Amino acid sequence: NIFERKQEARNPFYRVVELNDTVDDPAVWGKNFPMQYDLYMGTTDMQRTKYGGSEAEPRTPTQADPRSVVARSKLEQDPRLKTMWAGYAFSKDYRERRGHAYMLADQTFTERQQFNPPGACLNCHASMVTIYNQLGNGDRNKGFQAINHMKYAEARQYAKHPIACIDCHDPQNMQLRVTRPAFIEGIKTLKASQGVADYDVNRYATRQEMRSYVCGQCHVTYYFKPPDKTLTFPWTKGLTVENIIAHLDEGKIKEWEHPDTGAAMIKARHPEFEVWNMGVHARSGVACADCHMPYTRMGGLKISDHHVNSPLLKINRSCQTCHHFSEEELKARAEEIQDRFFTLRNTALDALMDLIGDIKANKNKATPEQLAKARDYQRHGQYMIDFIMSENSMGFHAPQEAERILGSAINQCRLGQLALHGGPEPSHTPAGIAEAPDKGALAGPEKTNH
Amino acid sequence: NIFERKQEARNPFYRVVELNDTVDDPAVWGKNFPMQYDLYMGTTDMQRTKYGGSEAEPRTPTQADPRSVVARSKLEQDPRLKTMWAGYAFSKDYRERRGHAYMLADQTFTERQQFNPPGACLNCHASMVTIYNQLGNGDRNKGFQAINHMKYAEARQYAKHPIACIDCHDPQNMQLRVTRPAFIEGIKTLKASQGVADYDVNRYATRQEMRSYVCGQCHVTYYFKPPDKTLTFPWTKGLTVENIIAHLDEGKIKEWEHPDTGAAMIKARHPEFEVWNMGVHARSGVACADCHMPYTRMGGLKISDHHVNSPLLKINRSCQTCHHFSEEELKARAEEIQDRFFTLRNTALDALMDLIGDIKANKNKATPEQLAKARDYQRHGQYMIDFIMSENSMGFHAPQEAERILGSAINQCRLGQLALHGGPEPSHTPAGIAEAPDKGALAGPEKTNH
Amino acid sequence: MYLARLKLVLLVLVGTLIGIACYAFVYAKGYSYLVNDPSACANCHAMNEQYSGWIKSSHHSAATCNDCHTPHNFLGKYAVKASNGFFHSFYFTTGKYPDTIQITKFDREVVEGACRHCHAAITQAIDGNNVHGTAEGIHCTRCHLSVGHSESSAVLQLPQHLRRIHERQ
Ligand code: HEC
Ligand code: HEC
Ligand code: HEC
Ligand code: HEC
Ligand code: HEC
Ligand code: HEC
Ligand code: HEC
Ligand code: HEC
Ligand code: HEC
Ligand code: HEC
Ligand code: HEC
Ligand code: HEC
Ligand code: HEC
Ligand code: HEC
Ligand SMILES: [Ca+2]
Ligand SMILES: [Ca+2]
Repeated sequence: NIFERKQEARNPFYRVVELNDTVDDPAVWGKNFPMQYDLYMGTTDMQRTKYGGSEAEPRTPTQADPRSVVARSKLEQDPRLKTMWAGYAFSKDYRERRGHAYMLADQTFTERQQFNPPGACLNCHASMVTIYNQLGNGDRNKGFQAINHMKYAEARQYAKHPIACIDCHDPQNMQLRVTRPAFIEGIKTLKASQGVADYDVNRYATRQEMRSYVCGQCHVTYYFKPPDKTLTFPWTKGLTVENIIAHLDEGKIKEWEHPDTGAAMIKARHPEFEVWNMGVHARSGVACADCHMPYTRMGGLKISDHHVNSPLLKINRSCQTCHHFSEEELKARAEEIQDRFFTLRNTALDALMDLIGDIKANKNKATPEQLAKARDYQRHGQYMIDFIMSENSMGFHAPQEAERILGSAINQCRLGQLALHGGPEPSHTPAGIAEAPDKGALAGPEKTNH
Repeated sequence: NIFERKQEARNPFYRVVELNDTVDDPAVWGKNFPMQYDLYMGTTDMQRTKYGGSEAEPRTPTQADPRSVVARSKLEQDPRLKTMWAGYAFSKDYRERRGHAYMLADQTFTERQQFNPPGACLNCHASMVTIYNQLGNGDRNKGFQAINHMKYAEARQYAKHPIACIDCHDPQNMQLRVTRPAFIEGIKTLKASQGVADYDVNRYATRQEMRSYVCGQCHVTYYFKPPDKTLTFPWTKGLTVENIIAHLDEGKIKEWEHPDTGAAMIKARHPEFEVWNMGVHARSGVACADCHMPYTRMGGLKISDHHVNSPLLKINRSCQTCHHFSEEELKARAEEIQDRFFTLRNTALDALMDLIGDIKANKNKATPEQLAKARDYQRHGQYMIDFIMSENSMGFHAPQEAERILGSAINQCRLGQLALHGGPEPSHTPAGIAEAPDKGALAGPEKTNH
Repeated sequence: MYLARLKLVLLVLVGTLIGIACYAFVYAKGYSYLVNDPSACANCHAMNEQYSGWIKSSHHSAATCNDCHTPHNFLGKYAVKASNGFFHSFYFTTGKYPDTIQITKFDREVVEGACRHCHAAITQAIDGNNVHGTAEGIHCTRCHLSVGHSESSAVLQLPQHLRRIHERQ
């Protein structure tokens, strides 16, 4: 159509170097796109906000771990997390996330490595396109399978860069693309659950959707599906925490046994994509990139800020494009939402600590039935808290849904205790009093009239 | 300022009749402002929305109650409410609110009258200005005291109209004014708690604030302060539910004893103003009137829609003046928030039913200490649920805060049960883990720095 | 019998449609005379909000109503006039229009085209690759809704009395 022809005409492509799917070094891509490259390199910066950003913690490098700076330990900030994840890798070492530049090093040197994780870990911490092609002889899916089956140490040898241009862009025309088989499969099963068959994200997604999907390749919760540890997104029933728990229960997934309680546990991880989906921003078609990669003027052009970090560190270009309130006011709004979340999050963690302590104390006194019930409540209540707590916006991405999840989790934890102490069967809202519909549907641009 | 001059211009003043503080009949004011009068008369309409609006329920008039149409009974819709308020007037008769035109009749004929309420009730259900002046010989405050001390039946004889023009407007210049001593006093104590001394609402409030304050005279929670049953708004510590409970506890307020449990109870009532204050709309300076009385074109003029009702019945004039989304989409957004609230509200009511049942069942088995604890949890947990449930927007006015309140209430109810069944002392978030600051501060325009 | 009535109804329907269409055509012609004279748009008090907003807008000295509201390629010009013409004539024939006027989907695309027509230079980098989804790629107005008229934000078209307190600091 006319418009696209216009585009070709004015596409500012200084082909200094020829790019293709064998070029993984961002520095080479940077020759064609020096501004984006400079910004991308900025993700090494560390500056904190009230709940986010990143704080540099100096450490003395060792043979085993050469890092001279790390992010703050979440475990030291809130010791309750150690009890929550007792017996699991996360109780050893769990830090605040920081810039993309660190993803490969932080994964390589985390003390969680002592639990020798699978090669599947690498999918979200390294530039993978060339690795997939190499291991699968051009077939990315084959390469993906190969990585999943390796041990981490073995897989790690192939990794040269953290996420790079090639992981988000098509070298031919720079358009966004999804390169991670786990997301391609995950969004397919999700769409299927909504009645859309054979969804091919790289073919059908709108440009605006791609501005979030590229992030959704990693900023999601996941598990390694037995028997072959395939990296999997549990989206077959939808994206709400209830949908995801249902999926994991159906698969009888057990990631570890809680030593204090004997409960069969599951672990949630950074579901930014899922939670963002439940918020009014997603519903209004506001993409991850709109806030985390806002446009910035450079020379005579506006380009996307490839220094991906907290939007509260660039409110004027992020929030203020859409919200005409002062920077202070917008920061205050975000923090009010986060404070409100943080309060109930603490109440929920207290309830969880009480449940774990209670089961531990009554292991021998309580009947097997009572214990079974209490453990079930822990499995589910803890997952809900974990889900919304390991989501990294401190409630901002979906303020109301975040509190709803905590409220429901608190109920679970306390019911678990009641089961141990011979409390009565919990009652249920009488039929006839309408139930609110499921929120599993994927929100986003297509839902709005923009 | 510009805007007000615009208003004047837009509202040519045809002085057909002379207005002053002795003219309470809206029909007379209507001679000067026929359009506002016609709209005002429209509050007799009854049309429902998913959770709001009003549904007309036909009934056969009786000698005692001549009403041929009433609003739906909330007690019949959700029988749990009868258990919640057992022993109190609200368990007898509690219906959905409807248009302003019905306020006087609905109060006169509610079965709650069997508990012979005080004259203080009248303050929010009738046109009071002339009554205050008459009983106080021109001193409204005196008149207010007089009404408070009467029995309802006696006070009722003075009432001729439901809320009328004179209650919100100054007859000289039609500017908004606060006429209710209870609000004048309430907002004064609130501002004092924020360090603002001697706040006189009619002198210092901005015009935009008045567009909410006139509503805040009635759409607030209240209690009749002993010994003389003065109508009082419990705002001395702030507007959050925690602030209000603290106020009532300090005053050792006990409105009734719950027959099933023996707990000393307090009742929350329609805190639309308090809850609206916790939401982002208030924070953005959006007033009650902006949504419930949006401008509407009549003839060549833009006037305020005096047919006060659910904004979801006039989305184009209300929401779309600010939000560029389709009517369907905006309705869907409001309902998504309401559905999410309704789900957790049901979980909370279940928890409360369990607590009440549990105390009742263990009255004789449990120790006095256990019972005392459990009753305290009921007093507080139930008040929180009551507060956010008797707020009439089904969570819309402050979506995140509404869920936070429910989450915290669920915790209280379950802890009450645990106290009965010998559960351990609840643990508390370790010091050092930052606490979120109190939210008592009055939000709204002045909080935002414009 | 029933069929007969149905036919009648259909005939009437078609009749009115043609009527409106013709009216729209005529109106569209008239409409084109208004081009580039904003005060002409403001002849209608229905357009007052936008007109007074435009006076204060960043584009007052840059673009007139029709620079944004009629397409910049020949093809579309005809269509949009018919469309606007329809709405405008619809207004004249019925006298009814919403209290808060909403732009039509079609005219929103027209506006999008207008932005790009003038801002090709600065947006070429971000607008270069639009293979995904709709041809026009991302909507400028998602972030710059208020450039034409009013100081309100992308998200909001705040009414006058709120705009004053909501200006960007
Ligand atoms: C409307 C704006 C907005 C959108 C859209 C948005 N975010 Fe955020 N995000 C924020 C804010 C605000 C924070 C909190 C930052 C802070 O506390 O400093 C945040 C926090 C985060 C963090 C933690 C950042 C840190 O400083 O450690 C991550 C990771 C994140 N978002 C990823 C995403 C992803 C992935 C998406 C899309 C699926 C997304 N965000 C969509 C505004 C947004
Ligand atoms: C290949 C996987 C991957 C993709 C794709 C990805 N991220 Fe990340 N992201 C990470 C990892 C891993 C970290 C944590 C790095 C660390 O802590 O060492 C991270 C960290 C972040 C942070 C925290 C930065 C800080 O300063 O604390 C933000 C914000 C973020 N990502 C947003 C996004 C957005 C927005 C997108 C899409 C435009 C995106 N990410 C795409 C894996 C990814
Ligand atoms: C589906 C994508 C994905 C997979 C698979 C994944 N990560 Fe991450 N990882 C992320 C994202 C996104 C972040 C940043 C958000 C956060 O820190 O919560 C992150 C952060 C981290 C961090 C820094 C913060 C922290 O937790 O201390 C470490 C270390 C880490 N991952 C290790 C691992 C290990 C080990 C594995 C395999 C067992 C793994 N990751 C698998 C996406 C992934
Ligand atoms: C985490 C994902 C991610 C990575 C990694 C990434 N980009 Fe981008 N890039 C984006 C997004 C999102 C956009 C916006 C695309 C759109 O709106 O269609 C973008 C846009 C661009 C554009 C179009 C112009 C603009 O700025 O909007 C260029 C050129 C570009 N990136 C170059 C690069 C280069 C060079 C690198 C490596 C140094 C890189 N990108 C790495 C996500 C990424
Ligand atoms: C591209 C547009 C866009 C950007 C960028 C954006 N927002 Fe929004 N924001 C919206 C829309 C649309 C809504 C929905 C309400 C509405 O229609 O006004 C919204 C709603 C909100 C709300 C109320 C809803 C809620 O979740 O509580 C807050 C608070 C908010 N935004 C803050 C922010 C902050 C802080 C940032 C930057 C980190 C930001 N927004 C970035 C468009 C945006
Ligand atoms: C941003 C718009 C907005 C603002 C501001 C607002 N409301 Fe509402 N209000 C609503 C919506 C939406 C509902 C839900 C109506 C429904 O469910 O049909 C509602 C419901 C109500 C109801 C119940 C109406 C019914 O249909 O039964 C009352 C009473 C009410 N609001 C009073 C107030 C008061 C008093 C204020 C100011 C203190 C206020 N509202 C501020 C939008 C608003
Ligand atoms: C004098 C007290 C008083 C004032 C002042 C007042 N209200 Fe009301 N309002 C009531 C009462 C009482 C009812 C319930 C009437 C009934 O159910 O019979 C009510 C009902 C309503 C309803 C429900 C209507 C429906 O259709 O269900 C809305 C909405 C409402 N008020 C909004 C407002 C707004 C907005 C303002 C300020 C502009 C306001 N009220 C001022 C006492 C008041
Ligand atoms: C501070 C103001 C205020 C006072 C005092 C007050 N009301 Fe109301 N009343 C309202 C408002 C506002 C509504 C509409 C909102 C609602 O229904 O929750 C209402 C609604 C009602 C309704 C209709 C809905 C229902 O509850 O069935 C009745 C009946 C009623 N009040 C009776 C009374 C009685 C009896 C008293 C005295 C014991 C009283 N009111 C005191 C403000 C007040
Ligand atoms: C529940 C409170 C309330 C009642 C009762 C009420 N009004 Fe109003 N009225 C308002 C509010 C709020 C405004 C908007 C004022 C502003 O924006 O400053 C208003 C505005 C007006 C205006 C200014 C022009 C306009 O429409 O904005 C006139 C004239 C008016 N009212 C007349 C009346 C008449 C006549 C009656 C009785 C039939 C009446 N009002 C009853 C609340 C009320
Ligand atoms: C006078 C302006 C105005 C009116 C009228 C208005 N809003 Fe808003 N709305 C806002 C502002 C300002 C925000 C805060 C976010 C932002 O800055 O865009 C907001 C936020 C929202 C949000 C997201 C925040 C939240 O609470 O979840 C929703 C949903 C929303 N509005 C729906 C509505 C609906 C439905 C109506 C009509 C009943 C309405 N609004 C009427 C100005 C308005
Ligand atoms: C004779 C009165 C009148 C004149 C002159 C007029 N308009 Fe309008 N316009 C209206 C009315 C009435 C509506 C609302 C129609 C509806 O939404 O039903 C409207 C709607 C619109 C819309 C939104 C609906 C749509 O079609 O997308 C646009 C855009 C618009 N006018 C632009 C203009 C421009 C540009 C001019 C001058 C070239 C102009 N108008 C001249 C009365 C007028
Ligand atoms: C007829 C040509 C023309 C059209 C059409 C046009 N612009 Fe502009 N625009 C300009 C000129 C010239 C300026 C510089 C004006 C100035 O700075 O005073 C400008 C300034 C701007 C600015 C910077 C000032 C501001 O408001 O922040 C933005 C952003 C902008 N335009 C976006 C848009 C968008 C979005 C559209 C479509 C809705 C659009 N323009 C349509 C010519 C145009
Ligand atoms: C996701 C939000 C977003 C979208 C979509 C967007 N812009 Fe912008 N635009 C911005 C931001 C943010 C800036 C300011 C960048 C800066 O100041 O560093 C900007 C700046 C501009 C400027 C320069 C303003 C000045 O002060 O000189 C123009 C012109 C402009 N945009 C036009 C457009 C056009 C045309 C489109 C559609 C093709 C568009 N924008 C799409 C966010 C957006
Ligand atoms: C710089 C570009 C620009 C100029 C100049 C401009 N408009 Fe607009 N107009 C827009 C945009 C953008 C929208 C909103 C589109 C949307 O809602 O997505 C709009 C919407 C409208 C609407 C629909 C109602 C509304 O306010 O959203 C009307 C009517 C309208 N314009 C009339 C006019 C008139 C009359 C003039 C001249 C006085 C004018 N416009 C000048 C860009 C412009
Ligand atoms: Ca961080
Ligand atoms: Ca109602």
